[in-house]
Amino acid sequence: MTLSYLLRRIGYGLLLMLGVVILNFFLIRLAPGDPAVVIAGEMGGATEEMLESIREEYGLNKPIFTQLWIYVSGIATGNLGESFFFNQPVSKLIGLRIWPTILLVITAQILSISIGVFMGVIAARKPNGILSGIVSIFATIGYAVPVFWTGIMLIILFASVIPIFPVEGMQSVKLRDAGFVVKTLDIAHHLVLPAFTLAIIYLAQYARLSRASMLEVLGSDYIRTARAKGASEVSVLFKHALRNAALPILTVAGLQFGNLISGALLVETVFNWPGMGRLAFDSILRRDYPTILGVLFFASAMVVVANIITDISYRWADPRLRRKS
Amino acid sequence: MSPLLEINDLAVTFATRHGEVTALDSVSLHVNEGETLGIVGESGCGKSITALSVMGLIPQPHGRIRAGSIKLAGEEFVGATPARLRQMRGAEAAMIFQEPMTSLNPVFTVGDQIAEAITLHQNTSRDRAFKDAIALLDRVGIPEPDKRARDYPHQLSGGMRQRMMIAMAVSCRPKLLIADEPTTALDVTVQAQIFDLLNEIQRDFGAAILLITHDMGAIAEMADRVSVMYAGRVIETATADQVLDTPQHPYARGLIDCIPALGKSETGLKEIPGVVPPLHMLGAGCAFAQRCDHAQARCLREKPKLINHGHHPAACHGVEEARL
Amino acid sequence: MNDTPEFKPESPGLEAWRMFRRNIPAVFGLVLLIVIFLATLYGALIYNGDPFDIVWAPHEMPGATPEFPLGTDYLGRDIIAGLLTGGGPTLAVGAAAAALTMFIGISLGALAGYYGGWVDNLLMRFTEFFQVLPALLFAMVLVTLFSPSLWTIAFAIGVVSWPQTARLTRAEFLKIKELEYVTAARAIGARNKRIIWKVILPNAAPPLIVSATLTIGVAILFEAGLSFLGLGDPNVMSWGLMIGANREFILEAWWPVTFPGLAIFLTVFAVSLVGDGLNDAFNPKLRQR
Amino acid sequence: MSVMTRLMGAAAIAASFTMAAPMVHAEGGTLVIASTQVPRHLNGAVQSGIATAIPSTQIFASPIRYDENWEPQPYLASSWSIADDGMSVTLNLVQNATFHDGKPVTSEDVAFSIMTTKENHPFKSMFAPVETIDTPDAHTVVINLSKPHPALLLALSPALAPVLPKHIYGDGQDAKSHPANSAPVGSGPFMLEEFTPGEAVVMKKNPTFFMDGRPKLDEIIIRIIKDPSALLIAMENGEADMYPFMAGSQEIKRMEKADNIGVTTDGYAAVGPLNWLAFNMASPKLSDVRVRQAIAYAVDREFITKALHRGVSTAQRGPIIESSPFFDETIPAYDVDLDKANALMAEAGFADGMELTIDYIPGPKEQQQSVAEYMKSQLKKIGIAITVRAAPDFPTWAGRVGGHDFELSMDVVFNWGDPVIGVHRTYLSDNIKKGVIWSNTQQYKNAKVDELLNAAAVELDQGKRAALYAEFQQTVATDLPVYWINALPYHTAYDKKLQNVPSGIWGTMHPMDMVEWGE
Repeated sequence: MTLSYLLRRIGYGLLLMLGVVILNFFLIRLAPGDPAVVIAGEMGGATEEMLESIREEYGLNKPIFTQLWIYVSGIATGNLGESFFFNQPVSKLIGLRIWPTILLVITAQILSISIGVFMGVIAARKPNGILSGIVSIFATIGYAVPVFWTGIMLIILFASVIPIFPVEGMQSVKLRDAGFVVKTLDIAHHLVLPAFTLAIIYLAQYARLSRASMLEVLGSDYIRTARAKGASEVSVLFKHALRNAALPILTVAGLQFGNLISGALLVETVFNWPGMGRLAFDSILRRDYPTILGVLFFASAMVVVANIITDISYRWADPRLRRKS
Repeated sequence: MSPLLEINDLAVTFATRHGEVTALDSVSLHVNEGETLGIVGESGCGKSITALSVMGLIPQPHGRIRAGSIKLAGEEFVGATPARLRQMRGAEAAMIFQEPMTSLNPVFTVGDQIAEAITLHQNTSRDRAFKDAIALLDRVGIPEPDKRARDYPHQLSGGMRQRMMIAMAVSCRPKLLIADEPTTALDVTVQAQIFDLLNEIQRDFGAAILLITHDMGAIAEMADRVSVMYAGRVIETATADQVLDTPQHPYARGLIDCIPALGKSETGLKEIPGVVPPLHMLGAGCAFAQRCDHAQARCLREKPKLINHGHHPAACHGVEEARL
Repeated sequence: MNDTPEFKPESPGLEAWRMFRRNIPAVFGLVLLIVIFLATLYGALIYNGDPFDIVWAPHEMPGATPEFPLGTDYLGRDIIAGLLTGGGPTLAVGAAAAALTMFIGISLGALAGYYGGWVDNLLMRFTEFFQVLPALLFAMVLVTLFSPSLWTIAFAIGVVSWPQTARLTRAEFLKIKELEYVTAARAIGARNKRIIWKVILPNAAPPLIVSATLTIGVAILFEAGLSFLGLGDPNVMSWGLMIGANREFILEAWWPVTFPGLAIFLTVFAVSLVGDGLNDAFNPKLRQR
Repeated sequence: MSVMTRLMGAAAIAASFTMAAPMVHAEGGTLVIASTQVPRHLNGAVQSGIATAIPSTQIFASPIRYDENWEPQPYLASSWSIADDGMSVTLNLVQNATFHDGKPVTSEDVAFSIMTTKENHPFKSMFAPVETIDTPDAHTVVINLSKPHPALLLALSPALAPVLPKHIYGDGQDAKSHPANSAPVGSGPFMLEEFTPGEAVVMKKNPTFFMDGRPKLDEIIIRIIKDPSALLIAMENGEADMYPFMAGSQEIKRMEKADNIGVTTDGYAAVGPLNWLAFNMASPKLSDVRVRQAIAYAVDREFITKALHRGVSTAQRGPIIESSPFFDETIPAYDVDLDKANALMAEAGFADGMELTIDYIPGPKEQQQSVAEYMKSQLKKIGIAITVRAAPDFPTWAGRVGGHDFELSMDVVFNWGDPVIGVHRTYLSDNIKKGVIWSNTQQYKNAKVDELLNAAAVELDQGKRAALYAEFQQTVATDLPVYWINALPYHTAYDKKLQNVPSGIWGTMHPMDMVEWGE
């Protein structure tokens, strides 16, 4: 039952991905300008014959549906084409960049959920208290601050005023031959500012959401039951209430994932984080269409996977859904 | 012998956007060991607030106990520390709520929820507590208890859920069991089963029961003594037989007329006209005066006191003046 | 004690406005928004100055020259002139994008919610499809394709942000179409088009108004993000453009980046305070909690 | 909360490691070069530009290298001779050079490389006269020319003529997109260890390098940091040791202030980076030389170099970089003169002014956008209303200018050592090629200029060649297809502990086999 659900869900996800591929393929072919000229420009200028050979090389002179077919069938075999700019398989480029992005996004997600939910729960205890007010204000502020600006402000702060965190990159090059532990710590050290910057927006949203969700749950009968049993306040808040309040949070966490990737794009650009977002940004500036397509494909795939995971964990977290369907 | 539960002059107020309103006004009642006291009244009359006051669960931060005393087994609980209250809850007094569906946590299994009640007050392992929970489920008449213990509340029927609530409430053998409209959400045949179960439990465990209901029928079936409440006050109190046979207060009489009796058709059922006035709109006089056929000038001016006017205590000027 | 709503039935709009008025943060937000709006509308006229003009030495500190209280940027352009003129496009794009978002979202959501069945199924699959695409990335591609101008930016933002509105509208329609007055309207022979636009939509308005307000905030942030990445319209001064253009000099000069960022923040902050206020005003029950 | 604490702890530990890191330089050591430029790949034979040239010159050796005095020095060729008629050049290769995969470097490889470069490199004039190449034995290369080619030796420099292994590139695949471009095997002082596109190039010492005792360093890492302020921070805290091609005045001034960092302008002699304002001469408004001259008289070079660039850049009056021996001092300078400019505008029939657009290559703001914005406010004074057409990205700009869809455009064009390589391309009338950037996009046609340049290309006598170029400079300075503004103020910032910081004519586009860490 669950397996068939999972298979159906995955099948649907694949269908969505196919749609993404086709849409983007056509969108990008709409682009003005001849990619061959772009490639030639990047090489430092070119002659007509060179342009012709570039077109030949990249299959740009084939009919558009042939190009689409080549692209889609290529994806089925894991081949996303070659980057115009780097002259390398797009899958390889993305393979190098996807892990930093996943690391950043997941860390930010964990940070924002854990801190945000904690704040929300504390605020929900006294809905009219000072703490609750602070959380509300903080949530509105967090939502309103442009993420790239937060990043820049943090760079100004940490670059010169209190230089305790690195403000760019993911790794210290001079530690590239160091041991695993040192390397891991080094990456964690570099991760602090970008992850925190990205987390702030969502942290605020989770705080607000979990406050509202907790307030609703705390007013429910089963919380009174738990209290009547003699459960302690901590147990009431974090065991009885949070388990239930977590359900809407989980839904939102799944929906937020796409936004988180968008945010990561800006954060990666600000902090020179070597992820997919920056690859996308650079590729757009270079009109490196195969790479843009590839990044969109992978980013969408990440959202699809995140949605599937959310669905499954939702079913796991809410027993009422478990044996239905 | 002093009563198990003794409430004296209890006053509870709530802060609302209409200002501070009095939810309970000098409520006094007592429950003796092993007996069943029924509190009866329409919704909004203060029955549930009385029960929650005993449990120390008046909704925070709006509600507060203004005055009075609540003694359980001789110990004063008004002003007790939160820790002491927590210790008492579930162990010395336990509560059964009216909506078994919403009163059970949907994300934990039945067995876990009962086991939690046990581990909160007894020094046992989780496994042990879970086994005890299964035994309790068996005791309250749930078939296949070891299987049901692993179910979630939504997988049980309404009656089963209420049985489970009862199992959870008695898991620590409390001396006082508060049942807040335990059968309202259930259909009639199941209601009778639950009352039977409560009676059995009382017999076996020797617990006193504080039964809260709006249904005089339930009182007739369960209660030894009755306190009738209206608008935050006790307006009549006596043994169940006395109240049922010779109700003094016009409101109590009205309630009794509502009992569906065998042979009476549904349409013949009487209703008390009007509604309970909102608490913030109570005037100086008798709260029932607006709905009372016998109300007169004095009733609008002066609150009647709960005094024995011959038969048993009732708060009514009409009874006092023997016009009824 | 003296207000007894039971005896004074008011129109829901008036009631909401009364609730809103009592919400101090929301009123603060509204006032702030009006101030920002007036400043961007008339400020540039009064202050007078082309934000692209080089008027002074580059990177003059704020306060160092009385003529340019907020200093100058890397080209020696007046920051205040930039802030005052840059707000207009930012707000215009935000509003246009929000309008497009609402238009697409409400249309699709209403159709899906009202007709249900295969229409709903189809439209919801379509919505999900758009939700899978990371919005900023997709918007970047769109803007690059159609070359950056204020309208393509607004278009791109609108195209990527409607799914949430569509879902909200659909949910409202699903709820409202079962209500008695809709059945009544149908009973007197109202046509579908009329029921959708004249009967259900007005009743679904409160959450949609709140959502529209918040969408403006999101759209402003979006525009700022795109401009920051260099995908804004380079010939129109906007707050995002100011941040993006001055970004590489942050170690030398913090002010050309800080002030426009603050302006964006204050605007979105004001918009969301108003949005929250509206939300509370339309849902008095929530406010009680 | 505990997550936070743990993170802070980890950060502190990592920080202490980072602090300790610079101590690693001892024997050999690592050199970290920071760059804002992204190399497409690492093969300079098919790709022009700084980004590829820096790693390419480390990985690939070339026949000849140049010192700081423009003197050719032996490299893969231990000696060379030019035939008296200038129609052939013979290279004698060293015996002991091997590629990183162990195969010997032979004359076949050199011949193959030059022909591949001729065919694929965008600088067509570089090897255009090369007809055939003979390889009489494994270590002798004879380059046969169709006409004398004085720029040939310079074209055999590491930056322009990397020697590719024929056994890898000769497999029939197109050299422009050969997979080995990203994983090259050369015979230079360093071998590729890792290439992360857009991020880093890691190169390790070549232990079998044919020059004894070289290279000194163990490792060179090129790190790409596109954000200049992040790059400066990396320099300041020792995350990077060298920052070549630094052109921003703020950057230069900031680096000069740092205690442990040295800054030099040495090493850019051959680059010849000109910042100019190009005119589209096909535009009816700009086809009149008086309009172009009016614009030249209106613009104040002094203001641009002194105020906008804060004195770090130098004025550039003509098509050949002023530091080149071929530069002619006497060409007209067009010192600012608004009255004259207005008079010229009136003469040309534009007394009422005109409207023009200006494009600029997306690049260093101070050199491009700032100057374009300055033009806008300055040209207003002679009645020209300028619209600045910013391009969000390089392809957009290249598309406009390459497609001749522009009026005025700011651009940076390099001389690349010899005028034949870097100068001729933008003035020869037969190099007007629509769609091709850095061709004669101004569409300048002057038969006399064509004649002068073609003569200079084959003139072996240095003095006669200089005279030809002097006349060329006088002519174009009068015709003004381009208004030259300034030389890009390229600087190199480096850790003061570094020895032998590249200072030759090609700077860091040259093997860094002598660079080492000192005390």
